[in-house]
Amino acid sequence: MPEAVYADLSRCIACHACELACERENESAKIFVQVVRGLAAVPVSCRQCETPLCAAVCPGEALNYRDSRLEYDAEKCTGCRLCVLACPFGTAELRAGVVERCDLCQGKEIPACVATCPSGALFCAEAENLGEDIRTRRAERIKKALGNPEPAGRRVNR
Amino acid sequence: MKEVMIRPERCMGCRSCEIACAVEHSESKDLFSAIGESPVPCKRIYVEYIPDLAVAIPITCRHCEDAPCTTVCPTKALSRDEVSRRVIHSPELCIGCWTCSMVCNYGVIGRQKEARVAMKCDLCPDREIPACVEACPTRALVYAEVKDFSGIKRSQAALKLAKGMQTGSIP
Amino acid sequence: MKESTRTLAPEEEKCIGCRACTSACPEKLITFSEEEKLRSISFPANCSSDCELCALACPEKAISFIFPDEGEKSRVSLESQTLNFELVPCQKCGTAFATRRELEKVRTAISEKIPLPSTGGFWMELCPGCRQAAFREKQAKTIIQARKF
Amino acid sequence: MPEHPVNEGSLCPKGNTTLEVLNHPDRLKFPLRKTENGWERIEWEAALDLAAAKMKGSLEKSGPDSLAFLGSAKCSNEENYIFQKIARLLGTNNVDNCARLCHASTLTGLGKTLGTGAMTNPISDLASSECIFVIGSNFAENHPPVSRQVLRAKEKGAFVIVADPRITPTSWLADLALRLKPGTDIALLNGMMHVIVSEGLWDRRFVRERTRGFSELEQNLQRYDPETVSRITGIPSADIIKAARAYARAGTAAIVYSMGITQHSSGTDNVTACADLALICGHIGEKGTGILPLRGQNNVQGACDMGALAEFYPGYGKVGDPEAAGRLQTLWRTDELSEHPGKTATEMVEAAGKGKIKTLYVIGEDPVNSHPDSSQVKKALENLDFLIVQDIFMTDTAEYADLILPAAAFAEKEGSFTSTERRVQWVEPALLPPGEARADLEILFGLAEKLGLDFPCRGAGEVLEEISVAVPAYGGMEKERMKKGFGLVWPCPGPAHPGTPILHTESFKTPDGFARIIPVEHRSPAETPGPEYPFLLTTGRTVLHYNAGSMSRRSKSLLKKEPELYVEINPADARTMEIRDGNKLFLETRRGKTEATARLTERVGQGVLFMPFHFPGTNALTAGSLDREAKIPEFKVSACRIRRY
Repeated sequence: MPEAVYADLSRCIACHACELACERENESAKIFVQVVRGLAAVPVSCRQCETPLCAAVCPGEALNYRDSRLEYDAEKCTGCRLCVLACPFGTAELRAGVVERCDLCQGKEIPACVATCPSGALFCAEAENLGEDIRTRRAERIKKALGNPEPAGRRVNR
Repeated sequence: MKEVMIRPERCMGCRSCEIACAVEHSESKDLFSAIGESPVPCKRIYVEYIPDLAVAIPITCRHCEDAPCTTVCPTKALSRDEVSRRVIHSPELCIGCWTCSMVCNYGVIGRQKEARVAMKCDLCPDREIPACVEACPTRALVYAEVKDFSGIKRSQAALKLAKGMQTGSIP
Repeated sequence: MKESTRTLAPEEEKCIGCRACTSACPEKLITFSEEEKLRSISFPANCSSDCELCALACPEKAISFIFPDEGEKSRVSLESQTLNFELVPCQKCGTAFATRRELEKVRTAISEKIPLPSTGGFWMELCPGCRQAAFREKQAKTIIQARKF
Repeated sequence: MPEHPVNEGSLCPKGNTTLEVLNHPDRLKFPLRKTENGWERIEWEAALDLAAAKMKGSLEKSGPDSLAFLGSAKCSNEENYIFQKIARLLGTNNVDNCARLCHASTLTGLGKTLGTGAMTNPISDLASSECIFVIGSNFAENHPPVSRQVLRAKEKGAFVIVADPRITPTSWLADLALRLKPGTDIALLNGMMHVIVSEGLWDRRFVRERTRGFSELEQNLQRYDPETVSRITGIPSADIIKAARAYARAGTAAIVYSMGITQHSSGTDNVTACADLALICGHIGEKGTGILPLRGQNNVQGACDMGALAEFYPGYGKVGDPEAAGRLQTLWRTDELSEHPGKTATEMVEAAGKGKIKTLYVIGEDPVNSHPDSSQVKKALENLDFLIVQDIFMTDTAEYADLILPAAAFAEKEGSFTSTERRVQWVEPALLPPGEARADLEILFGLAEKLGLDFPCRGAGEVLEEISVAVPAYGGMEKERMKKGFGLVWPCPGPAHPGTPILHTESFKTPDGFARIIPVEHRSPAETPGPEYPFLLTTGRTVLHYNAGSMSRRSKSLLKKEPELYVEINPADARTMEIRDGNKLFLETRRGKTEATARLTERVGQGVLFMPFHFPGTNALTAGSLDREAKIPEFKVSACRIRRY
């Protein structure tokens, strides 16, 4: 099942812990947080696309989409940088002739960025289940709006 | 534009809308043949059951005016149809990056397993009334313009008030 | 085949200026330089080693070798060859980030996968950094709306 | 560790780069003595002899009060306990720690109202609050894992109010953001209480059965109607009313505050006002309620509990109280303890400047950068006869030292630490200290021996046993017990006691068990902007650095992201002064001047400047005006002028 790191933007607090955790585990950060107009922070990392455009342009078959996973073979990579130019999100980088992108910390139970996120904004999930939480929360809110308003003060009559 | 409006107080959680939706988006458009189809037909409306409150509420695409999903889609696979004002999805342009799903405020963008692309309510372009609305036994789903829907609610409120005046007690 | 010299023949029409060959060459004989709006790649006239790494790395198969004894002396150039490529500036920050040909190549390859409009995706005109920023800006839009203080 | 009750396995950026700091080549590895030709490496034995000789020298020549001890809230409980024990056995109460600079007003403010100057509820309790009122705290940047609990509460529908002069990532999480003028917290709190009392939203039963002093408060509040308060604070009166109603009506509501409340010349009063608000609404003593002052270092709470304070013995027995002194005298087998309170951290520096203090022993502190008015601090340090600095890095303060003792960092020694929520946890060494660096405890015991003090060198575990006798709240703290789970929460008076996560459930720790509601008045900060110094400068933290920065400024990856001192300025102000983003600015207050890079942002309001205090320079500007009771300096408000460089 394809998984990716997603962010609940309403929770991100721009602390950069994910970047530093990634740097610690993978030498260079592959997730990038920035504050937009002083009002919101958005972490951006590889989206683990299911029709990866980076692989579509790879001439040497170094990037391959197999079994719901993008595989990278550094041996076959020629460093032509076409993948970097194809990525709509600007999250693939070529450093010292090697394509660097988030590989979800292979070999670890959960990616370092997700494990470290203090506010719980980052989560690793399968695309199918993405909407579930949000739908439940919506439903709960609608239900609350429907119900009787809560009493105006719990202790007025004490 | 007409939208699928929800009257959650009427929903009894029978999930008829979900089934009707999946069947409508199948090859055969028939429940019994649809079950065996590949790709498996998928629903685009979701009845959310809240165990703590013991209620069910259907949630479906609101076709937002300023839809976040269309803003973030890099390939314009999700876009607003200028004529019908619906938020439509073109699977051939979808690269499966799931950013739309991440930013959707209702969580109603699903994944089509076999094609590995996004999937969402299209308001049944081949039908006059969307399948879910037609299938709803309690009329919890209404296919109407926003202003008409408000009209329906107003008349209901008026009716309640009128009844109360007759019996002398306010409900 | 042990040849002492052979000539490198890059084909200007095919080459897109991606620099794969520059990093592939074990002896760093192929070099590149960038000026404001121009990327130049210099190929040596001759190279003595018998590897073919540059030719293998080339995504466009634009490099071939000519051996003098093959009787094609007319095509042999004895001087080093420099190819120039126009660089495209990022629409947002203005940094020249790729050659026009590279982008064309990417556009074509993507179009085979998904039917993009002829202009390509919006991101084609932006450098990777600005793509990230643009993407971020779009994602943040709804959150910012909710946070107007 | 995902199962840890506080952070649930998450780490903030500083935590993620700890190894970079611990393994830094700049770590101090050998004892150093200052000579005419610079630093000279000496043996431990010689270093301790020298320190002891100098201390004895001052003691004999100028009396015990010419010695001063500045402890560290980054050191363990055991180390702080032995540190203050050495000071007190030498006959002085001149022992203090950096809590003086961050949460001294919490001790006094909450002490006189609730009886205990500590966080009333654990952090995880926030998740079950229905309303969270955050004032003067930017926990999203300073205590990132706290935001996890606040978000959890929000998910359940909690209403979050954030009062802060700046728009911070904490305000992003708010349902209602109150942007008040710096230094007007009491006006806001009184204004909210005015609304609560006049609308009858206060908890009559709680006030009647558990508190004293409501009628005085009621009278005092009359002047603070929303319109007046709105004029003082700059917050629309409708928002004040909204906040008051939300807080009072919620079933459970918590107040979270930090240095935005405490670091004022009215710090104690600010804290008192917070306590009053919680008390009249009865939001105390239950899960999801309470007052949560968030501390800034790993062991601020512990250092205070251990009595590394000028006016308190271990366990908060007041200096001068014969009963408290008597208990210690029996335990320490001594018959002399100084009866008059010692000098606080800020007063020590002042006294050093006047020549009253001859020898200063500083552990893990950097007063040159962390105290207000740096130039005065530097002068004072130069004026000392002998300065001993025990640290892990060559700090700006260490440059003034005569003797430097290299210490082990937290991961290289064992001991117990008390977190902000009173959770005492045992730490085992994971790494070896670099070079000849030693654990602080070992150094202190070595020094005590040289000083001829009568206590044998022991392990941290044995010191903890003594602490459990000296500090009643630590009575049941045992090394093995703490290691089993995730520590114990004090008060834990006996070995079978499970610990007390929530304080004040039945009665308050005051002599009669009733909480005190104490009315307080709004006062203007000691310094307000005027024609000469038109801007109001406030200071604080950023997410990427830690306190005076001696550690975090040594992490390459942190420094890459936040390399230098900057000052935030509102774009409208910048426009009139023709300042652009990235310009070098020249800042000047009545005390000093410094340079910083301009950062144009709407995060600060007009007329307000913000600077982080992690870089040398910021505290050259700040004022030394102190709170009367807590002696905490007013870091948060200074009048300032700027010009382009």
